[in-house]
Amino acid sequence: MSPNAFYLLASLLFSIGLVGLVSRKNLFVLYMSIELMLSAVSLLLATLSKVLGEAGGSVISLLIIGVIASEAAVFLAMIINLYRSKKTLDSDRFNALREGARND
Amino acid sequence: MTDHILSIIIFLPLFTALVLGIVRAEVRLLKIGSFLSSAVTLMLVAWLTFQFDPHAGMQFVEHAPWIKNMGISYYLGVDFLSLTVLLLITLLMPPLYLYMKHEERKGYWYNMMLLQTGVTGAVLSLDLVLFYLFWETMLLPIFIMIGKYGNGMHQYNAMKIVLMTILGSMSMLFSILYLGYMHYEVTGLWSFALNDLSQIDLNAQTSIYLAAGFLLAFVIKIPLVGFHTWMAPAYGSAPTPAVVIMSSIMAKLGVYGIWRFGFGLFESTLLYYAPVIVVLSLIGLLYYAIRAITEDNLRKMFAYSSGSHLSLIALGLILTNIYAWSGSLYLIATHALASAGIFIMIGLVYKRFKTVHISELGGIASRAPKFTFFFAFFALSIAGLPGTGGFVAELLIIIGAFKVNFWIGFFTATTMLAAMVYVFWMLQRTLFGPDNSSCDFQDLNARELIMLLPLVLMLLVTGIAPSLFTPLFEPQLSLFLSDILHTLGGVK
Amino acid sequence: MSTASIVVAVTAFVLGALLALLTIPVLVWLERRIASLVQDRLGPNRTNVFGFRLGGVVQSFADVVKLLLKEEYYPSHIKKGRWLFMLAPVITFAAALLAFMAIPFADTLHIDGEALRVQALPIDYGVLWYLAIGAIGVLGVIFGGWMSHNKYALLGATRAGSMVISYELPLGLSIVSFIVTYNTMDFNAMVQWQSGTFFGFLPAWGIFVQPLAAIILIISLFAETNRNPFTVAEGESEIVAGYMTEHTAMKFAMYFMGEYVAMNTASAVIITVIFGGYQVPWVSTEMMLAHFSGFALSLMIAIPVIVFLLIRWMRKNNTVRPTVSTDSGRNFETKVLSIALIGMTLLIEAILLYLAFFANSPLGESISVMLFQIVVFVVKLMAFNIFFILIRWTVPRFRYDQVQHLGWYYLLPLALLNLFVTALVVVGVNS
Amino acid sequence: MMMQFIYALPMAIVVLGAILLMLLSNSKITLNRLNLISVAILTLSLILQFVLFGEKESTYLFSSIFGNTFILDDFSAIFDVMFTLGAILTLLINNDYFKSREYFAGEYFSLILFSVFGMMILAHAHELVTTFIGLEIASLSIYALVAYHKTRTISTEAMMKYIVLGSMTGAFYMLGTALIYGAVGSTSFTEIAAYIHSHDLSNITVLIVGASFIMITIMFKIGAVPLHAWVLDVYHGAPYPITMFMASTFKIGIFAVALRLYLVMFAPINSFWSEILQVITILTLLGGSWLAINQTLVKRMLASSSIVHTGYLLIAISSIGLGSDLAAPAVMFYLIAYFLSSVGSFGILSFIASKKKKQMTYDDFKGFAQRRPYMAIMMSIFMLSLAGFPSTIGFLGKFYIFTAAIESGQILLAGLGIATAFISVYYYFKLIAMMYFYESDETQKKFPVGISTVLIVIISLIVIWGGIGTSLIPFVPGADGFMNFASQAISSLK
Amino acid sequence: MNQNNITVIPRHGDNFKDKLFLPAIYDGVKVTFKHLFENVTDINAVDTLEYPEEQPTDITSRYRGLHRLTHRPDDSIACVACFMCATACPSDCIFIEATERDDDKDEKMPKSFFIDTLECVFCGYCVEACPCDAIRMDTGIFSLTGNSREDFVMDKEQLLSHKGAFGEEVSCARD
Amino acid sequence: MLEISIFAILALFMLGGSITMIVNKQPVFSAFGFLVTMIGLAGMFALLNSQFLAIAQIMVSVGAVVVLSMLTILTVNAKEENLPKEPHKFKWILFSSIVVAPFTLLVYKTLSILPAHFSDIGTINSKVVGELLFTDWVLPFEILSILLLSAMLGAIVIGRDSKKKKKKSQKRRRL
Repeated sequence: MSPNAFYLLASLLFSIGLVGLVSRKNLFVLYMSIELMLSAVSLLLATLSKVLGEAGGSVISLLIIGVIASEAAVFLAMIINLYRSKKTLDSDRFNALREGARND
Repeated sequence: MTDHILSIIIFLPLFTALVLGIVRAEVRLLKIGSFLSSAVTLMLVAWLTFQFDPHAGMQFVEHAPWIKNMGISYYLGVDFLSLTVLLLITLLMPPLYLYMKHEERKGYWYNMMLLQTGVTGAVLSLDLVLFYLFWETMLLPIFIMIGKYGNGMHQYNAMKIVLMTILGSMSMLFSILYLGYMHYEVTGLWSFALNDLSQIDLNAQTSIYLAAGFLLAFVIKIPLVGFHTWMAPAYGSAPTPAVVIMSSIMAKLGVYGIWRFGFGLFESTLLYYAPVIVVLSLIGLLYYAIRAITEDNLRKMFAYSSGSHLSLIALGLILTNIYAWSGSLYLIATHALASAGIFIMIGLVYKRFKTVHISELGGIASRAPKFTFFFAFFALSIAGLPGTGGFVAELLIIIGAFKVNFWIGFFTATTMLAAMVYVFWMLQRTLFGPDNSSCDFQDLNARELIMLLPLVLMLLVTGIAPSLFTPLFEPQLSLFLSDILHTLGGVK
Repeated sequence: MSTASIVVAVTAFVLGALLALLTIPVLVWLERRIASLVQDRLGPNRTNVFGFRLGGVVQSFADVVKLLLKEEYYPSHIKKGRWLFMLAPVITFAAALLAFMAIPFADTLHIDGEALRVQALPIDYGVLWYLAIGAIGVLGVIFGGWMSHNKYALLGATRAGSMVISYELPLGLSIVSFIVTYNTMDFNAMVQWQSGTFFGFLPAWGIFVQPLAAIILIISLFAETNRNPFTVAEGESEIVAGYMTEHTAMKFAMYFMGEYVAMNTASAVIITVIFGGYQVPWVSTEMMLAHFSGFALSLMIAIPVIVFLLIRWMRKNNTVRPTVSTDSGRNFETKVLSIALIGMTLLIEAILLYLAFFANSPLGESISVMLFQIVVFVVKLMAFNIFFILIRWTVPRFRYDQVQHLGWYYLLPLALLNLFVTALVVVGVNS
Repeated sequence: MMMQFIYALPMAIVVLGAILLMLLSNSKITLNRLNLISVAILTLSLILQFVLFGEKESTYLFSSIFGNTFILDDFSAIFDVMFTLGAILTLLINNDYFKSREYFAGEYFSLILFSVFGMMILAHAHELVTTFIGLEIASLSIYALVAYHKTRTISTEAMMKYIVLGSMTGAFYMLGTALIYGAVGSTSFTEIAAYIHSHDLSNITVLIVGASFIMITIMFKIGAVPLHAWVLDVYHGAPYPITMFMASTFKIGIFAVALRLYLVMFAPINSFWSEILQVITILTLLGGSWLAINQTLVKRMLASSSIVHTGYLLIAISSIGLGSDLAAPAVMFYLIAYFLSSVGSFGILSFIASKKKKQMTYDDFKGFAQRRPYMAIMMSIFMLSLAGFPSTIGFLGKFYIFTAAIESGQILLAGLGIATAFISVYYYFKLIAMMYFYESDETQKKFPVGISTVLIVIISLIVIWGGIGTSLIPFVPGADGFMNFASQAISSLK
Repeated sequence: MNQNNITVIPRHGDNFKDKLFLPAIYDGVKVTFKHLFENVTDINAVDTLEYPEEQPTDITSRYRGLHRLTHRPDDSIACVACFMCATACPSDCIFIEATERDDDKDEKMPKSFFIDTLECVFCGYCVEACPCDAIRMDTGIFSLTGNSREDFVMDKEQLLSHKGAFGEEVSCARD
Repeated sequence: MLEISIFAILALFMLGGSITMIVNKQPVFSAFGFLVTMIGLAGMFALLNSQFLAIAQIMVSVGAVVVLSMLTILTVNAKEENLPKEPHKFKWILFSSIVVAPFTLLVYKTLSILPAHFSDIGTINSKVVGELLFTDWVLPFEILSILLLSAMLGAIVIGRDSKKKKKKSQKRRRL
């Protein structure tokens, strides 16, 4: 079977992640979209690894999985913190940063 | 000592300021220190003048590598042109310090010393980057002095002068960089020294653009009409010493820059801009004269007056004949002295009346004869009273103008009359009009006399015996001029 | 793919499925009977089919039938996503079931030079498989708890999730210690490693080689399977029934069965990793195959003895007291079972006799060894399940914060320390 | 082998120190002590770096183990020094700041050390995935530091904006890496460079697309204009010490990797991006200036001006692609200059802010010269340096960059740079004007001689000395010396 | 004073062994396993009742079984409808309607007396509260069955019909 | 054929899961979509002969990331009114899809320049991956651990409830 199908799938997944990132306001969806983008890259790398006949791509995939996990930790802690402060998951509601915000 | 005399002259005030600043000196000490530094500088310059050889070019040259990999060097030297301005600076500083005697704000004194270093350095440096450094450095004290110690909309005006001046100097920076790169491209070596850069052949187009960069900086500094919007507000709100420095020295540095760097680097290319400058100068002469006539504020009035005279100097400079050039150089010196005197006088008026508006003054003559005399003397020497240096200089320029073109000469001459008009009218209104001041007017005291007398003397000497000074610059000036006219070739 | 391999694969798969699924009722029964016996009660022992009650196992089947036939209903406040509410228990159950599939029931079978794994899922990194699939199980709990829209369910799900996260780490680390020690990620290879001896006389079981890691592994697995003393996720005294408060009938049964399958899997993992799996102590597969006749002979002696004792125990205990009038056919059951047992014994004896002394069939020998190992495995499995149950009826439940505290402050550093020391020793020994 | 261990030691000290501090963070040790410990760790590392500086040819560390993933050369060494120094200065200058805020806890130091380690990886990595992980280490630590004041809404909000966009660009980076991997079959810089050498520009489309994705990430992280939206908000929302750390140190870290990529990996084809870079540069310069003019908060002004400085650096980077020899050292020099000036200016800002509980506006600086004359002088020095006023190191930085631009023929870009430098005079001098031109009600305060102020004084002296200093004094690098460092660093890149 | 009388009992769980838990668990398992082993080897030794067939024989007189209303020695109802029991009842399961007494022994008697045994918690407070010893819980009935909820609401007649299991048939209060 | 059908099924699951993820209002359904996608991805890895990667994907992405996200969802426990109101959600998604489509095409077209057939590399099992990890990729692998450490520290710093800090000293409860 041809790797093109995998390429297409990976680029579709990456784009779906991108779409989610730019069109949604829910913090959780933003977070998952980013993870999805990275996962798509990891799929791409695994495919390339098989195409090139070299296991290095799989290893990079594995490393990316680790990166995904670490990003998840920080991201989720942040979501909890944000929710604690404003009781909302709407990223647009966090708009205090502007010229006038002077309290330290 | 002789090897590094120029460095000493430049850095002595700065050094004094640093030492005094680090020990957090008292104001008294500060006053004494700054005066002493300026006095020592004056003596050094006097000694230098006596050692000066009018027939040689650059003298007392100091050359040391500074930033090697860009070929930037610490390159100082003095010739007739810089000596003139250097003399002016050092002559003016001690009277100014005397004038400031009652000033208790420390920053004032530090700024003055820093300013002296800046202007001296700019005059003496022969490396373009070094020149740029000093050129910008002298802006800083002016910025602080106007902004901090000025009056009126001083904060705004300080910002304005800085921005306009830096606009010019940035364009100059670009030209400097490009010149340096051209040198690198031609010779494979980086250099920013004036004499290295003047030797590279630029094509006409590039040369024109680069010259524009330099000219913009100098023209703003002078300022020619069109680039003058910072002038009146800055003069109006600056404290007296700053005004004196601005009108007597910094504005002259613009002309000096055209002379030294404009003609030095681009020679005939600069004449491409001659029509523009001539037109601007002539318009300036007229415009400034008219503004001076209608102006009520004494400071602004003499600001316009000095604008008018600087236009005259610039005009003389661009006409490139020996009369005009000698006149310009002469006028640089005499006008500097005269304007220093008149601005100090205005400062004294302000100290006594707390106003500088003509409409609020009057009847001084009846109460303060010495004051009246000095005021009138300086005002008239600005207007070109025969017997003062200003008359000789203006006459030379007018002759030069007539040599080039009748109409240019005519306009120049007519504007001289305008100067007479506003000076006399001003004098009539301030000194002799009805006495509408309520406060008690003090006549000049001994300290003020001491600080004004040298200026008066110098003006008289330059006016009565110009032949004492012409040998100092005549030979090199004509050489310089013939150089330029030679490269000019057939260009008219 | 030879026929033999297909047969073995299918058999192993069926066996795996049976061991996972059929043990559920048995375990439920065991739980109840042991609980009652520990507490000096009798427990369920009356439900029967034609007089056969098998000590009460039939009760569990009756329960399953009841749960299956119960009316499905959903809490009315679950408006959207009922499918997920329903799917959640399935996730838990399926994950638990899948996790069991990587356990080897017997040693690799060598038929015609082909090595066949007696493992439902013949993969060579079963440890990772178990860890990976085991992690999915909790997702069912979390989804179910969230979808219930109920505060008790939510709390239970949160507790379950956080507990899994905090105990996955010591579990993984202790397993890594074993991986380092055994130098393999394959369950079967682990068992083979354990067939030797340690210090000359101890069986080289993980519990002797790595006592600390073994204890951490057991504790973490207790927590992973939500068994006492870690039943905080469904602590009845605090949060009703935890995440399954709103789940009824078959949905509840899925969770319930999933829990028992998970427990079964956990004991399978424990015995595989630290109790020598299907091995009998001191006796390796090779040894049994090499001295098959001796092996057969000892079995031929042992089986009748065991059967005799079993029958005697049954006769003594499968009775009712004189005060109780309803016999419900217990004597009949004893009789039938005894006959069946004796018949089976005779059959086995005959087969063993034939294999040991008359036929020279390596295939038959290895198959019989395999069957013996499966039996050993099941026995060990049941023993450990009983241990699980005993612990449940011995130890009280920890408080939630204590659970977290134990996991993070004691087990994790200990597991790390153990891993560190293990690595040092292994590197030191190997170099 | 022994030597290799010593080479690895500076980084090892940092990362072990980070772990040590993490373990100590919840103990009863006071913050002051922790600060001292972390500074001691960093200083130890710094001393080692100095000892080892200039000794090494560019070698691969433990090439038998790590392969070609980790390179040691003067380029990375100079960056290491800057990172360590930046962290030390951040810690010491803000000593007062975190003592006056109760939300600071022990983890702060550990996170700073972790991010320093990440940046060091960035400077040393010779392989795309290692670079990415180093970038993530630095970024994640800084995300956490940005939101360090958890109860303040704008702080967490800043982190949200930063992390969402940062992670997204991280994904783009990895996509680019994947494409490059697909084309080359390896992610090592050396192999990629070799691949590019051996192929035509028309045959490496995949690689170029991948590299462009990587460039997007870098452009984002340095805050080039189409991707600059986060800069102001994040700098604004972060606590002052973190803003200082980000603006001075982290930004330089990104340039470390950008330069290495550009100068080593894509060296043969780096003219390919010149036009795009020019467009981005123009946007960055103009956009940054526009933003900077319109700010009233000093922090936001400095943030937007850092965008403008990015623009200057981009001028030089596109000059590299167009074949200027001077450009690469110019970038290095400018980085040093910018590092010193921004450390100083942000340092003073956070020093002042440690006494106040609000964001500083221009108006808050009114009469500052009267209250704290020495501080005002030093702030002016830093402002002048940032504005590129001659006699400061900032001027020389701009001087080199514009010369490089002219050298590469980008005369219009140089002109634009000069024009924006002119604009920058406005907003920098505005602060000086605020400090000096207004009277203050408060009386003059005594100059507090502490570690923070002494360091600020030293930095300001270096800023001046770097602008006018000669090499007359032995062992003290003057304006020339810094440039020599820069050239040495660039020439060690291979 | 009497400080010497104060004995300090050491807190448990502070020494290493207690912190380790495993010995404690071992001890616990030992106990449970002993029970398990004994009961498995001899099922008849399990000390339990196989309830429907075997009935409890050890119900004591203090056992709180189902309620009953007592009689006076003259066979009239002892209750005087004073509402004491209903007031004392924590689960409000006693419902009394009083009426004038028809036998002149006292002023009042219950017209109806209901106890909802599904509500009742068998606490015995009503017995304690009764001033006339009119309600008792000594019937020894521990298991109550019925086909509907109504079956569990005991009325006056049912309550009166119950017999005490331990003698003392009549109210001991008066007469 | 078998491979293709497995691929088709998995791809459908993944795409469906990811679309579910970005479309749903409730984060819990998004998380479920994400879960499906992740498991599908693991399947894809297995299909690409990277068994070890597949297992690692399930262990980390599902076992850690999804569980952690779900746990966060549980902790946050956002009510309907606390979720963002996105009245034009679908319009936005449609719009951005149109914007992103050329990007997708770019990536895909670029990728299809690469060789369009698999090489027979064999199974990338744990042995292969392990050997590579400890030879060529040891540095990234090592610093990945530091990344995880710093991320953990960062998460603790951000996520910890600052109000409880004062009680820290007295909180050391014994187990």
